[in-house]
Formats: sequence, structure tokens, C-alpha cells
Amino acid sequence: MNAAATQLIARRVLLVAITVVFLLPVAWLISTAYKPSSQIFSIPPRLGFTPTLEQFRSVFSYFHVWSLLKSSLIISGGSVILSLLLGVPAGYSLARSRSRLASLCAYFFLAIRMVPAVAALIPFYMVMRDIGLLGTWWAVIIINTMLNCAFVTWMMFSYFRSLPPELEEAAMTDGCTQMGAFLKVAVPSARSGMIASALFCIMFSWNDFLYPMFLTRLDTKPLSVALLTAYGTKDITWGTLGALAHFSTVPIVLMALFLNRYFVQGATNGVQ
Amino acid sequence: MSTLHSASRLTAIAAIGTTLVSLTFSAAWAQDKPLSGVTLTLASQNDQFGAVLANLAPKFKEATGAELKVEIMDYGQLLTKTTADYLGDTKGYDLVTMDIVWAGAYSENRYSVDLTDWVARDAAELELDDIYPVILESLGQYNGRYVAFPFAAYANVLAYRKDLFDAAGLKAPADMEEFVADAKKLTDPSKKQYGFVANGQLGPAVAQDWMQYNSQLGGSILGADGKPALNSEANVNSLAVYKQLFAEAAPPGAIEYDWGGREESFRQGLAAMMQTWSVGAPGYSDPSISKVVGKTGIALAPVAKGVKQTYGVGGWGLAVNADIDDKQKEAAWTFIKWLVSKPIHKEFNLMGAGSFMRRSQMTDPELLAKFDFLPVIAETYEHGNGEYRPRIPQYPEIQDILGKAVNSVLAGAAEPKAALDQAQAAAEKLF
Amino acid sequence: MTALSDACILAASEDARIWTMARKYTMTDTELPVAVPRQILRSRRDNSFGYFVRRRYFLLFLALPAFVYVMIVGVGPLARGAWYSLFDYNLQRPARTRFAGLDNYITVFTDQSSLLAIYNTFLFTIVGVTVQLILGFGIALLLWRDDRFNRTCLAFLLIPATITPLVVGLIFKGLLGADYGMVGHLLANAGIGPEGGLLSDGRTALWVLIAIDCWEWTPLMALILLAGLKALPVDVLEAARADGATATQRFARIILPLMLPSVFLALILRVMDAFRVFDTVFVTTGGGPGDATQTLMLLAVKEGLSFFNIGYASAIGNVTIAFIAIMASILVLAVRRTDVRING
Amino acid sequence: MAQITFHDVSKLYEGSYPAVHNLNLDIRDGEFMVLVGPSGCGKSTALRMVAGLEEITSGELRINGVRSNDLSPRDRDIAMVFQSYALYPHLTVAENIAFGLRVRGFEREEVTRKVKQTAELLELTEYLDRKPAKLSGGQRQRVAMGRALVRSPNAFLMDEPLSNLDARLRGQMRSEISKLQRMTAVTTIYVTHDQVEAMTMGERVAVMNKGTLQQLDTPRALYDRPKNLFVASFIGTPPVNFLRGVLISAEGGPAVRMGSFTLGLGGRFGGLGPRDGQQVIAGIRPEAFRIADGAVPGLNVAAAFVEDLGATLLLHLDSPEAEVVPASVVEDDVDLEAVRPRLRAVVDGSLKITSGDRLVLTVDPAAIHLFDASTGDAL
Repeated sequence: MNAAATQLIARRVLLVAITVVFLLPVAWLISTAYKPSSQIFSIPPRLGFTPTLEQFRSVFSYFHVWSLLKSSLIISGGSVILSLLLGVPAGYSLARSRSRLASLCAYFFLAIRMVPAVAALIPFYMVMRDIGLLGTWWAVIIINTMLNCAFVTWMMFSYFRSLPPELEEAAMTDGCTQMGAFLKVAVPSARSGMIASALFCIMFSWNDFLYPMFLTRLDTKPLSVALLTAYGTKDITWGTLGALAHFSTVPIVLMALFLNRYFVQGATNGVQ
Repeated sequence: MSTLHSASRLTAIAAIGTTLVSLTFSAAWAQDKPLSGVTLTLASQNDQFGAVLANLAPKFKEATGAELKVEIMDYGQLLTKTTADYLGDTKGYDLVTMDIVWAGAYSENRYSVDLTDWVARDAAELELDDIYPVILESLGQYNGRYVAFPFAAYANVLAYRKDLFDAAGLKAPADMEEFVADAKKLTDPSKKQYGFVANGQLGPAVAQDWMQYNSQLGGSILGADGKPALNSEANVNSLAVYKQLFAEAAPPGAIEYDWGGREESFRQGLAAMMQTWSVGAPGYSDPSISKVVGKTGIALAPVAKGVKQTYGVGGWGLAVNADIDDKQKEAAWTFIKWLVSKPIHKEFNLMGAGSFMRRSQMTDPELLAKFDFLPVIAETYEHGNGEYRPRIPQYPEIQDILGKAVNSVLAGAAEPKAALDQAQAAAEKLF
Repeated sequence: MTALSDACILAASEDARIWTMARKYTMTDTELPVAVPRQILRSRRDNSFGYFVRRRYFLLFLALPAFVYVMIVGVGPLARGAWYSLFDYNLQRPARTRFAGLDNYITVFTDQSSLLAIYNTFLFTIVGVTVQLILGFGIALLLWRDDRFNRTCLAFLLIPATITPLVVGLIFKGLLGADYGMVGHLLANAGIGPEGGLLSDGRTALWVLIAIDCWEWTPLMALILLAGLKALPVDVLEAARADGATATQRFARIILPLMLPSVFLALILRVMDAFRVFDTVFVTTGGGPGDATQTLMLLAVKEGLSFFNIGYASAIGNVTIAFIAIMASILVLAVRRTDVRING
Repeated sequence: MAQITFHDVSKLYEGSYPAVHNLNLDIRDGEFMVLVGPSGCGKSTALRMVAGLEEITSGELRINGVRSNDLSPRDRDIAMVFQSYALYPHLTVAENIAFGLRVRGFEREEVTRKVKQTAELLELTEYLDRKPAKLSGGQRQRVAMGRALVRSPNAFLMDEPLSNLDARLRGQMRSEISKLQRMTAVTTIYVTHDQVEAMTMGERVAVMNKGTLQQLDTPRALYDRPKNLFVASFIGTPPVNFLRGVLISAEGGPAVRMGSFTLGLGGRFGGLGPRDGQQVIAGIRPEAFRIADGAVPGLNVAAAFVEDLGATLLLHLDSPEAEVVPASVVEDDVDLEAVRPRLRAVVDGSLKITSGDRLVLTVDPAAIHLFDASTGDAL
């Protein structure tokens, strides 16, 4: 066997080892969801167990899981759509602007993304009360969109700057309007950048619980808030939590698995 | 052909008939049920009663016509969201389960409707004499006015492992001195057997449990003047005892336990004794979650020698949001009356709420059959003390300060005296 | 803000110029030769001002919604927060509200809890992000070659980053618990670490939290760096290889300098998020034992959302923003400097 | 078809010299005009101003007599071929070619027909369904051409369309583009930095440097009568030799003295008059040198090295007598020139010359270009 092949195998073994280390805690979480309550806490802790769906039944009896899931989907979906609608044009505009202040402006958007939740939450709560959106999905979507669209703007700014402007110029000499060149040429060629930033946004909205905890009510509550509730409850076991965590993690994990190709592509251009 | 014809005619008549009947009925319903069309939203702590409240909602609708929506939240979330609701006048909740210790804040900020006049008006209907005075006083009133109405009272009791005590030839401890001694005796780490367990987790968990022990060891959070006296000698001593119990008799993980972890460790058979709210007691005999079924006993919480024999009382009242309109307020009061009424409250407890508060419940054979520890609870209520955690408006901050102090001591990061001195300094700033 | 107002002024002055021109040219329009394509004529009439002005307006029009949105939804409440921070203002005790000037900020920098929180937050961010950068770079280099095996590995590696941070905290709390936790039990049996578990001791808890953060975010770091690696110019690397540079030399002299933009991006994103750490700490230690793992965000959330101490909470929030901004600026400057040193 | 006129057109950027300075240029209907110059000379900027991609700071751009400074690219109806081709990566070849027609609202059948025609013309038929990423460089270039050709625009604008191709393909495409242009007779502006392309393709060539038009003429005239040092040095390969000299009156009439070598100018200047004694720079093309056979007076040189190009020899010569002035052109292709200026001469390939040989060179006086040493303008 030659040196290159040996090296390749060594690299792969190392990678597999790293991956396994990173996945072990996840495996533990998944396994608790299929353990009967009596086996989750055993002294000493043990690996083997009798699989059961008891925990899932218990989740459904405690929570309106479908309603939670629906809220999570609506909030992340709504916010990601709005963020892209606002952020992609803004990022494009800043990237194509010849003003020297454009990149400064892009950093302004990045700075907005850094804002800690508490700093804006209570004033925002009052505003939502005054316009009557408190307790609706819109309240969460609106504030998430603020953070997400700032991020999308910044990310798409970097992305579009890495794309040559010739494509849109060609489109305009071909007879497109400015809007046409943007929509028909610039946007389609920035697809992976958009998918990558959308993924980041969805991850943020889906996992965030401070804003929705404050801004939603019973019927509009997303999964993340329910997880918080479950965590603070005496008679909800680890297993039930594990089962509930399935609903909050599996969709995102699946999405990341399917779209990670775009993740890399999008980030590739986004960093240059 | 003719049969078919007549059949269809019959159907038609029947249809008309049913429509008419249902019309008259619904009209009658509307008359019978004064709260038809009203929706009440209740913010509930996720104690056992939370789910029971939700399960009672259909029954309430049947009785009154009003819809009841129950939003169950954890303690921190409940406090944050309901406070935000009050402060923002957002009328998000009509009814809120109020922890006994929030009474001061409720009263000072007029978050809830003052129920005093309604209670007086409906005293007969409420059968007030049947409710223990300590409960009415500490779960409902603040400075003599009703900021909420009690609906879920808890007694602080001693839960212990009969089998272990019998094996060691011991009896349930009669005072705190015995408690400490027994806890040490029953500890054997090699067998994963510990004498004692209590909350050690930073935050309300450790603060509340320690305040319980503190009171039984003769300590007090407030001085005679109503100002904090966190670093009194009695408090420092009791914290030293608490620390000693953790170091010598508690499972090593206890410093991370909150109520759930503590109960779990008892149900798993890790600990021989703990003081706990009576509400958890039924769980010890539920084989799906407990490994100590039939091996446990409930007794009066021990008090140190020379300290007045009072027992901790805690629990929840139902408060009516002061911001909502009068019709909603009336409806909310109707719900409270309905819930605490003798038959419904009994059913509430039978369904597992663990919220006994009427004298009649202590001797009710049906309840007794299910909950054999009721006499202990009755005794606790007779000598109940709902004030060992000061129900003043500054309580949340004091609890936080104490939690940090006690937790630091348990973690070995500070000495009791120093920690409480520091806590006292921080607490004084609040007044 | 400035960029946009700048564009507005530009557009406006351009506007005036164009109008005079337009007047001049409407006169010549009548003398146009017949051969002029209709299309051009038509667009002349439709557009009262020239294309390049419209171009500026168009770009402005694209950026404006996001900008206005962020100003209204973000900057508005933030400004209110900044205003509150000058008051001793507790929503639950409105009667006691008073103007406090910079008192809240003085408290942030004198109170023991908040000082510890600042220290912990910096330690958490700096150590955590550094470790993540090093590990992430290593993993990215391992994953560099683009084949199916590596893509699959990457996809699985990303799972921790996609798990709800709240759940991440729960996982580790469950694993590390001294009594029932799989890892905690093993450690206890081996006599390693504090008796009550790694999270229960002030000397170890923060390090465990850093380790959790590394577990959660190293893969994402690796992803961003991998993206940077894939964007490297292949010819430069091949030239270096042809020149006989060893792997270490290639890394230090070629890859690392060229990777600076990616490293910068990864650092700035992670530093921003690490500095605002909340979820995992909240569920694992809640800042304890004592104040040992207190962080700025934890403190702000407690003060703001539990005690409704809006003045103080806003002050903590603003200090956090200031710290993040300072760190981001330092990063930007450092990268520019290195960039200048390397690329001239 | 269109006529395009630059009238005093300038493009200014803040804090740097004008990218284009007072450009006056008249491109006739149907003409193939080449803009040539070193990089940064403003030729691309000028082209982009025609396309409407670059704003004009002052002056006037007329398309068909209509002031077009403020028209959008769309309204100018021109087609542009970019150096990078700028093919839409998300569209197939067919969709790329059809794009301009589609957005201008052509009928579907007509689009299909025209795309088919264009593809046939450019031999792209079999690649119509491919995405640009799956094409070779030459194919991409043809798609870019196709995108322009499929429409009948006012003008074709080509910005270094061949610079990304290898040398052989470039030669082939040069003639193909010329052919297509003649066939369609669409006004074409072609920008390049390659003077070979300029000379072979342009009907007229505009030589630019530092934002200014140096000379506008036919390729032949540029070669024969360069207006200044820059044009002389830019046009022609290998580049022209510059020798410092002075104008004198000799027995046989005016002459230029370069070091110890004096060359009579024949009848070119008549009487020198005030020019007597003027400092000049003499431009002598490498191919204008002749090797003198002994007796005739000439320039004594030594061959530093010899490049054998087959038909001809390119001699690099050191001249101890005359001062060689480096050409001031900064060009990517012609480097090292400035290091040590040498004379270059192209001579018949059959001659046996090796490095170190001493030679005497003469020049036909008619083939010598004289420039004012201070202004650089041709005399």
C-alpha cells in the first residue's frame, strides 16, 4: 500500500472518530426518548433498555405537539421569507452600490444582528401591545425578521460582492430592466447564498425561545417555549423531554443534512 | 314505491322536528348558562393541578357555558409572562395561579382584583369555615385583603423510607436534632444510600428548601421590624446544618437538584428522608415512576427543640387580573367559586391535583382511601405557618439573593456567615 | 444611515441637473431625424430623469425596506432601552423610578456579580472561540478533499450545531449528573472531578460550559473554514507544492494567510454569539454554583425578565453591545493589519 | 444599425486622473471600430459608457444622433460581449441565447427560430441543452457571441472577447468575428489590448492611452504614420526602436544624427529652417533595418542574441554609438524592455548571424519616424 492511500485511510479513521464523538451525546438524547421512565434513572446508569413509545404518548398528553410544531413552522417560515424578501435586495443594493459608505452600512446590519435579546424585548413588547399583535405569530415573526434580515443583508452583501456584476450588466444590455436583471439573473445565481443564509435564519428562529416566550400565547406557542416549560416541570421525565426534543431537532437536522451542500457553497462565496 | 315515498316523508318530518327541538334546546341552554360565549384564560403553574384544571374545563363549560383555556407554564415563565401581562395591561390572562410568595407584589401593585367584598358576600356559598384559616390567610390575603383566593394548598411534610427506618431500628424523627442524626445514620455511599435529600440547585429551588429548614431550625428571614435579617445567628447556624446535611448525608448530585430531581431521587430509592410538599406524595406509590412503592411513610415535619411547633404551608391562590373588564371579572370569580366548591374541589383532588384545603376533605372516606396521609396534612394545617417565606413585594429578589448565598455555601465556595452577611447587604439595598 | 442619506443627496442634486438637461433636450427632440428608433423616443418621454439617477434610486429602493424595517423594529426599541438605562427603573415599583444618570453603568462595573459575569463572559468567549477555531480548522483540513465520504461526514458533524441550544444544555446536564448521568457516574466511580459532578463545582463548571459550547459550535466553525478552503485558488496551492513546500510550510505560508477572510468571518460570527451565551448556561447551571458561571446575558435576563429591573437590565444589555462592538472592531483591525502585512 | 458619437466625453473618478478625457470619436454606421491601448487606458470605460454601464461625467454620447447619456442599457438596444462572457449560469445555452429576445417580448416561435439559426451559425446546435459550466472556453465564447448575434441590435460592443482563449483559438475566432461582422454589417466597437487583433480586425483603430485618444486611423496609417511616440511604440511587433537624435543640416540636405551615426533624410523636410538643431527621437521599426554591406556608412552594432523565427531572424543588438530610448509603453506582453533597452532588427532568415557578430545597419530614410523629443509628437 502506498503512502497516499495510508494517509487517506488514516484521515478517514480520524474523521469517523471525531464524528462519533460529536454524535454520542445526540445518540444518548435519542435513546432516552425510547426508554421506559423506570429505566431512565437507574443506578448505576445502564446502556441497554427495553424500547418503548411510552414517552411519546406522554408528550402528546402533555402538549399539543402539532400546534407547537405548526407555530414553530409558521414563525420560522414567516420570518425566513420576510428576511429574504428584505435582506436579499438590500444585500444586493449594498454590494452593487459604488458609495464608499456601502460597506459601512453592511456592518451596521451586522451590528444589529449582535443585539442581545433583553435590550430590545421589553420596549418591543409594549409596541406589540399597542398595535394589538401581542400573542400572535406576527409579533415573533416581526422581531425575528429584524434580526434575521440584518443577517441576510450582511451575508448577501458579501455574497453578491463575490459575484461579478457582469452578469447583471449583460442582462441589462440584453434588454432587462434593472429589476429584471436583479430578479432574473442576480437572484438565481445567488441561490446557494440564499439557501445558506435561510438555513442560518431558520436555525435561529426555530431555536429561539426568549422572544416567543414573551410574545406568544397558548395557541401560538412554538416548540422551543414548550421545551422550556417541560424542562421546568417536576413530573416530566427526561424521557418525555427527549421525545419532545425529537420534534424540535429532527426537522432542522434533516434540513441541514439535505441542504448542507448549499451551506458550503453559500458560505464559500459569502466569506470572500 | 309507496313505502319509499312514505319513508322519505317520515325523514323530512323527523328532520324538521329535530331542528325545532335543537333550536328550543339551544335557546334554553343560553338561558340556563349565564356565561355562554365567555372565554376565560387561565395561566397555570405546571404543578399537578395544571393538567387537572385543563381536564376540568369541559365540566366547567357544562356547568356555566364558559370556555376555559389553561396555559401551563413553568415557574419562571409564569412569573415573567403574567407580570408582563399586568404591567403592560395586555389582558392576556383572566385568571392567574398565584404563588403564596407573590402576594406582596400583587397587593402593592394592585395586579389582581381585590376579592375581599366578594368573599364576604359569597361567604356562605364558599363555605369558608370549611377552609383552614391559615390557608385563607396566607394563600389568599395580604394585609387582610384578598389578592387571590386559595385553591391549591400544600403542606410541608416529612417523607421517609419506612423500610430503611425499620431495618435500622429507628422511628420517624420527632425533631430536627433526630432528623440530622438519622440522616447521617442512614447514609452509606457504598450502597448508594443516602439519609437525606433537599434542593441544592441555584435559584428558587435551594432558597425555598433552605427557608423551610431554616424555619424549623428556629431561623427567620425577616427581623421583628419587617426588614431582612438574613445573617442572624439562628440563620447562620441553620445554614451550617443544611450544609452539613448536604456534605454528609445527601446524594452527591443533590446540589444540582430542584424539586423534580429531589422527588426523583426519593422515588428511585436514593434517599431515606426529605421534607417535601404533600403534593408529591401520591407519586411514591405509583409503580410506573417509583421504585419505593409501599416502602414510604409521611409524617409531620420535624421542628427543632425549643422552636414553636408550626409547620410549613404553601401553595397557590387564583388571582383575577385587575385589568380585564367587569364581565370577565365576574366570570372569573364564578370559576373560582365553582372550583373551590366542596364537590368540585373534592373531584379536583381525586383527579390528582394534590391540593387539599378543606376540613371536610381530611375525613372524606373516598379521599382517605386514596390518600392515606391526609391526617398528617390536617395536623400540619392546624398548626400551619405560611409566613416562613416572607410574602413581601421584595420576595423574588430576596429569594434570588438567598439562593445564591446558600448555593455558594453548598458548593463549598463560601462560609455560611460570610455568605449571609453578603446576602444581607444586598437585601438591604432593596428597602 | 449615512450611506442612504448620502445617496439621497446625490440623487437630489442629480435631479436638478437632469431637469435642466431634460428641458434643453425636449427642444432638440423636435428636430430628431426620422431614423431614430421609436423605442428610444418612447423611453425619452417616459423617463423624466436619466438612467443613472434611476439606478441610484433603484438601489436605494432595494435597500430601503430592510433599512427602514431595522430602524423601526430594532433601533427604536434599542434607543428606548438606552434611555431606560439612565433610570433607576423597576416596572414593578414604578413609584420609585428616578433619574440615575450613569449609576446603572457604575453598578455594572462595581457589583461583584456583574464583574464576575463580565470576566466569565470574556473567558468563555475567548477560550471557547479559540478552541473552536483550532479544532474547527483541523476538521476543515481533514474534510478539504471533496468526496462523498467527506460530505457525509460533514453532514453528520453539523448535527450538534442544529440542535436547539436549550436541548444541548439538557443533554449535558443529563449526561454529567453525578447520580444518574452516564458520564457523571463514570467520573464519580473513577474518582475524577468534584463529588457533586462537574457542573456543581465552581472550579470546573465554567470549563464544562466552554466544552459544551465547543461541542456545539466547532462543526459550524469547521464548515465556514471549509468553505474558505474550497474557495482558495488551486493554482497557488499547486505552485507551492511544486516549489517543494512541506505540508506545514504550505499551511503556515500559503493557506493561513489566504484563509484570513474566512477566519475573520468565523471568528466574528462566533464571538458575537458566544458573547451572548444564554440558553445552555441557563439550563445547566443557571449561573451557579453561586455566581461561578454567571454571564452577562444571564444576568440581564434575570434582572430584566424576572425582576423587571429595566434600567439595570438595559445597562447590562448596552454594556454587552459595547463589548461585542469593541471585540468586532479589534478583529476587523487585526485582520486588516495582517492582511496588509501579508498582501502588501 | 447605428452611428455612435462621442463628443468631448469624460469620465472622472474622485481622486484619480480621468479614466476617459475629452474623448471625441465618431463611429460610422456599420463600421468595425477597434479601441486599443494598454490596460487602464480607458478603452473599456469608453465601451461601457456606450453600453450604459458607466455614467458619463461630462460631454455627450450620441447614438444615431440622439443624446444617450442618460438612457438605460435596455433602451440603447446594443449587445455586448464580455471578457468573462457573463453567461447566465442557471440557464442552458439555448436559454442564454434566447434571453435577450425573451425579455424584449418576442414571440415564442420567433425566439425558437432565431436561437436555432444562431446556434447553427455558431455550430452550437448540439450544446443547446447544456449549462455553461459544462462547456469549454471556446464554446462559451461562441455562446456569448450568439447572445449578441441573435438580436439585431444597434451595435455590438465587445470587451476583450478573445483574451480568455488560447492563441490558436484566438486566431480562428478573430477571422470568424470579422466575417460575422461583415455579414451582419452591424456597427461594432471592439476593445482589446492586443494590437494584433486591432490591426487585423479594425476598419479603423482608435489608440488610447491614459484616458486620451492618441490617434484614430486605419491600421495601415497607424503603422505608417504614427502621430506620437506612444502610437509608434504600441503598434507593430516587435515594437519600434527609439533612438535619441538631433536634426542637422548636412551636405545632402537635412539629416538626423544619432550618436556617431548620421542619416540623411532625403527630401523629406526640404529645408530645416528653425528646426535645425532640434532634439528628436527617431523611431525605426525593426523590419526597416537593412544590413549594410561594408562600404556604406551605418550604425555599428553587436548582436547580443538572436531569435530564429524561421522566415526571419529577430536580432537583439547592442549599439555603443547611439542612445536607445526605452519605449514608454507598459505592456503585459512586452516586459523586460525597460531593463536594458536594446535595438531590435528583423532580417532575412537565411542570413547567418550569431550572437557576438558585429554588424552595420542602415535604414531607408523614408521608413524613419521622427518625433519631437520634448512633446513626443510626430514631426
